[in-house]
Amino acid sequence: MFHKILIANRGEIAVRVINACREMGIKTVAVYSDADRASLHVLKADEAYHIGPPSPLESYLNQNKIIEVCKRACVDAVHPGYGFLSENTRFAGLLKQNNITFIGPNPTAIELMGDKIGSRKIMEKALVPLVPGMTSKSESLTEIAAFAEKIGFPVLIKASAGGGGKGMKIVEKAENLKDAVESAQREALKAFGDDTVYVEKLLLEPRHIEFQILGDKHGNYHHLFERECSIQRRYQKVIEETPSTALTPELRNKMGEVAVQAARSVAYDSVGTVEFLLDKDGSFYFLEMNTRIQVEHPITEMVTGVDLVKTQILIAAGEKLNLDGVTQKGHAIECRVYAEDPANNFLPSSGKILFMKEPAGLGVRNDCGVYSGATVTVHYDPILSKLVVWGEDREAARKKMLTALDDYVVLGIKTSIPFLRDCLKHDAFIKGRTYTDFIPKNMGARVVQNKHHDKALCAAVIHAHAPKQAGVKQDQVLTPWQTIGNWEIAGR
Amino acid sequence: MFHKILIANRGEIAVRVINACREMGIKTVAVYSDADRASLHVLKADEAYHIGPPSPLESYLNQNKIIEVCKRACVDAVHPGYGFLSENTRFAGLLKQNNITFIGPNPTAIELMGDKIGSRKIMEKALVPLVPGMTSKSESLTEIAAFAEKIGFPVLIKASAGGGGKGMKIVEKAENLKDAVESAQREALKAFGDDTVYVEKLLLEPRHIEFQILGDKHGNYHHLFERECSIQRRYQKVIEETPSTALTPELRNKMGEVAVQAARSVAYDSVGTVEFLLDKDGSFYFLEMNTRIQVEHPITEMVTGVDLVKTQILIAAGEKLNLDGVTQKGHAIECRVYAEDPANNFLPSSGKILFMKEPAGLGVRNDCGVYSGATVTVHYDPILSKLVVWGEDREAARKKMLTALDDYVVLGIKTSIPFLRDCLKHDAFIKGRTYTDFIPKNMGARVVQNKHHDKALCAAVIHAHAPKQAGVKQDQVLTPWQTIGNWEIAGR
Amino acid sequence: MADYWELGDCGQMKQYFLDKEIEFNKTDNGFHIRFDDQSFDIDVTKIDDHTYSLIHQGEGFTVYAAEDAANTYFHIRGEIHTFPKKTESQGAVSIDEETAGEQSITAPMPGKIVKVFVKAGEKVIKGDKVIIVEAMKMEHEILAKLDGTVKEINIKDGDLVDALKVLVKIVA
Amino acid sequence: MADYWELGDCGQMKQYFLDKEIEFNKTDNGFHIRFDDQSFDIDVTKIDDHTYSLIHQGEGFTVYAAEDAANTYFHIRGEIHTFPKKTESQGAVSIDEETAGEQSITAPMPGKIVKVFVKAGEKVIKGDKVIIVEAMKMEHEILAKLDGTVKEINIKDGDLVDALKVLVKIVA
Repeated sequence: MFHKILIANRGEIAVRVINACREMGIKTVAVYSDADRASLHVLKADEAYHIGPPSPLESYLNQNKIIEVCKRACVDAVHPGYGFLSENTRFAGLLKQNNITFIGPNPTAIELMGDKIGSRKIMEKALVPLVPGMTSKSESLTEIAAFAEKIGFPVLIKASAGGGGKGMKIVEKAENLKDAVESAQREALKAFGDDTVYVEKLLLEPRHIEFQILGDKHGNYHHLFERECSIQRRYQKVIEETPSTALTPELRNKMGEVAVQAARSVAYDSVGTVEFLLDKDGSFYFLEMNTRIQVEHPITEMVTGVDLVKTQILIAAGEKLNLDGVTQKGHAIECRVYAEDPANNFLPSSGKILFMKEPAGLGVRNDCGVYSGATVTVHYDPILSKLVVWGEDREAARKKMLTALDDYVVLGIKTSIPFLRDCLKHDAFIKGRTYTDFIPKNMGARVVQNKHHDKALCAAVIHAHAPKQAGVKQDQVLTPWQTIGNWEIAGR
Repeated sequence: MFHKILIANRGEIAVRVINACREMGIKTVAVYSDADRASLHVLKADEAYHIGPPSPLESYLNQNKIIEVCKRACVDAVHPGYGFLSENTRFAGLLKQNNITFIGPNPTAIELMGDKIGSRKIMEKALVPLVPGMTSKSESLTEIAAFAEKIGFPVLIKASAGGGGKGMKIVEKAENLKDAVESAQREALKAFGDDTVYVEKLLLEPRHIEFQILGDKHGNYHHLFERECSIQRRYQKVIEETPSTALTPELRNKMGEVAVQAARSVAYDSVGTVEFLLDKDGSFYFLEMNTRIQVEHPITEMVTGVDLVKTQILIAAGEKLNLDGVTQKGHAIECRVYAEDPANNFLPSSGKILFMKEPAGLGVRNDCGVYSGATVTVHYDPILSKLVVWGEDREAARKKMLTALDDYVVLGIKTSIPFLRDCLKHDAFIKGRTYTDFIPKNMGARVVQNKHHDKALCAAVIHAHAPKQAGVKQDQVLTPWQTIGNWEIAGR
Repeated sequence: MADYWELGDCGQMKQYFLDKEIEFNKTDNGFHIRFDDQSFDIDVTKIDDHTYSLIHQGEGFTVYAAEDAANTYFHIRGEIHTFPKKTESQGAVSIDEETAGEQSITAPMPGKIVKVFVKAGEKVIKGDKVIIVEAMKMEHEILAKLDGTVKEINIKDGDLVDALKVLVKIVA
Repeated sequence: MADYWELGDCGQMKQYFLDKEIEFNKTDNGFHIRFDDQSFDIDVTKIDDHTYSLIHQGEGFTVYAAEDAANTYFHIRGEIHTFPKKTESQGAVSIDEETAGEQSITAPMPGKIVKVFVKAGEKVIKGDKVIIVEAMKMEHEILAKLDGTVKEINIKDGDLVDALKVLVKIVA
């Protein structure tokens, strides 16, 4: 087993990996940019090293610098988290040269699957159904335009190296193609260091269903059931759940088998995700395979009891998978809490979290990368945390999530919490009518309804005039005001 | 289903019940004494009413006052938690007179089982094996002494109305009997309002194994497996786990059947616990039955996925139990975090919690009754919280608990956290050699070993001279000291 | 936060706040507050710098509070209430100020200017792309809201900008 | 907290603390601290009033700190370190002070006196029960630690007492 692992990432996923390592008795090494000296992953790790300026290219994507820290701290493995270097074969190669284990699949699998166009070809060979789209690289806009014309608008521009909605654009008509391609290329270059994009047919009202797959270095392959991630905004997942309301046991088995087949076809030897689009008629299409731990992995952990990060580390250390008899139990939902303003077109919201209080309790888990008093900078992903709940059934989980969202206090920056609550309360969600157009269709005319405005006004008066010191003395009938000398009469 | 429930309790169990109600869409009413205006259960409830001075007899045990609040707030049910009025048939009767549901079993079951001497008789009839002990009430010391002499010292004095170690005393020899009986009577009177005590033979090196049982109002009975609670200090449970390392599947089935039989013999219609002593030879003896939700109920919830508090409420509302197919999965451990000083004979530690930070994460749950800044008074039970973890197996759970205990920060008052950590690290715990003498046998000569004294000294220097304001500006290379004007040179 | 304060009879106070006249006085265990013909007798305990426990006619409200230079924020039962602090120079903070025949485009959030599509003096038509701003790895397009002429450009490609800085001004 | 402070050369400071001579000076991003022939160059960030992040030669320590009138408390990697503050009147706080031939019984915690077994002037033998104190529903017996005579009794049955109050004094 590994002695010390460097986590080449930041935010909630770095904290998640650090916690798993600690429970396994493995020492952890954090790296941080100038903007992250006070970030939670630095506070949680056994060791922490500075790696450069805030810009990701100069810090979290700076491979040489990270390798240098690996050597200095004598780590025997690196966990890349998701994003950043998690699907970078050059980095995996550099680590190998230095006898350091990359905690992820073999480089060939990453390369085959990381290339979204190439992976479509492999799936085609394996007779996995595909959404009509390009299967060849093309750098010319003319070729892209010709293909789009052939399959018919609307089409989707996607980054070949992509994931997480970055570099994705819907194009409704031919004249918008050029701008969309250029914008997708810019985003892709910045996010993945590769501006290759391709075109796919856009399905109408599909569901996004993905399967958690696992392979080890001994030829064993498993899947741990599905996650439904249909609720998206601009191709960014917002709410995920498992099991999906749309799968029968038969369809689940069938899709699971195809997912395992996809993993086997590239000799996959880590945790990974095979994404499908599910049409209303029950037909499903391979979308892409993500060769890393996925943002939404916690919901699978909640219903199966399998710790995916620990398992990923064990696989990398050469251990055999043993997942026989693992079943789905109950229902889990994840809400991604972003630093953004749902009342103002979801603009990112940066700044200091003046006060924060996380929900907790039976079946409530908040995978969080920030804390009360932390500063959210503009440099990185706007995800603050992933609020995850488990309930004995879907309705119990939904109610638990609503209670947890009510208990989640974030003051100072805007977050998606009020928006998430409205999504979960919507009749379409309650009924399981969750298609990828859920948000534009149901949440477009969302109006914030605050019921406690009177109490808020009272609170404002009280806050302005409350005594400066909190707390009451034990054994004393409470008269907190007796300590007030005089009030501020002037405005403040 | 109920519309509004009053919780006739305080601390972590009141918070636990409030959370369950909120998730079920039931309004909650808290009651509080003068000492508890700022307590967590008051902050969590939808409504809160003052019921009297700090002394439990004048507040949380003041039945008339609580009934008065029930009527004023128009509640349709009362959840009594554990302790206080949870096994009080007079209170259950008063509620019934007012058409308010008591969330617990029928009064006959409480009465039969609440009377520890009477319940032994019932079990004797049902052919459940019993530890040799008194089966008749006796108020005379002479009779108690005669019986003790008959079964032979050492003996155990127990409160007939008791539970939780209150009013329990070991007596090694005849001359100590009188003082022990008197002390037990005083404690019993204060804790339960009833000073009846009885005598039992003291087994050597037994395990405490209890079974979670459930009955509904339709004649259905189930058990949800065992909890091992052998690790005790002065008959107060300290660490609980499930499954027990001592049970084979056969023995588990056999004990479970006896537990269900015990429940059936009193037509039990709520959640409850049947406690056994398990001898090293595999024979087991009925100890007592607790007719309420048990402090350590969370570990059963963690391995079965059944929310016992919600189930208890559903049963009280007349719903049918449906627990077929529920299995034990993984391993759960609970540590009771008490406000006490393990380095100084476990003396209670009251005062202000200057700073607190709760552990969290995958499989970690802290059922907590306090918060950072709260004041722990001398009036009530010293339990601060119950730290509960779930792991795929016992060793995973043990390591997770150790990590969680390390992350649990409580400054200002003393807690049992360092002691709990040492228990979990002890070879006897690791090997599952957990008998009721675990603490006196293994933890007697415990010495606190702090490894980071040098860092603490550095921290003291830094704390005395750090800038008053926290936080760093975004995008700025960190030079937190540039804001310091001058240091305090004088002692503080 | 307050517009102004005045002492009323019997130790009461009056405050004009968000155009409401609010009267209040302290009681033994809290506050008595009146506005809009409503009256609140609130039992108050301050839990810590950010937390208050209010009880009003039995109903409990745990209120979380925080403030920065611009606003005071309250969290009550899952709701967020933000009260802007009035400053001397401006009214409420606005993201994209439009007056008759003029559009001042401000940065909607701190970020980086990816591309400026217009030049000073250039004519634009409503719906034309003006600039793209990037923050947290996502791009945001800002469009012209009126037909007009570009009057001011205060940034160029690659600039880092603060929120509320005026980037471009367009006049009809 | 400090015994005394003095300024050394080059802006350095010296502090005598727990009988150790501690030298320290601030650096660009933290502190340089020396004691017992050890030297620490620590990168420090204050996270909030109760939290510091220290990095020493790559090793990270998140330190939680709090203080009351009697002590400063630190939590470091699961360990609690308590440093008593010296006051003028007394040295370290002690629970049960014994000097040669004398036992001053102080209340071990705030609580209630359940029973006093002795009277002033009475002879006691080592191991005799002196009083029972109750707190948080549990009783605690306090025994005589020496043979002697009861000199002082400052409480009676039913009294509520604070921690550290001298309850009974026994002399040999």
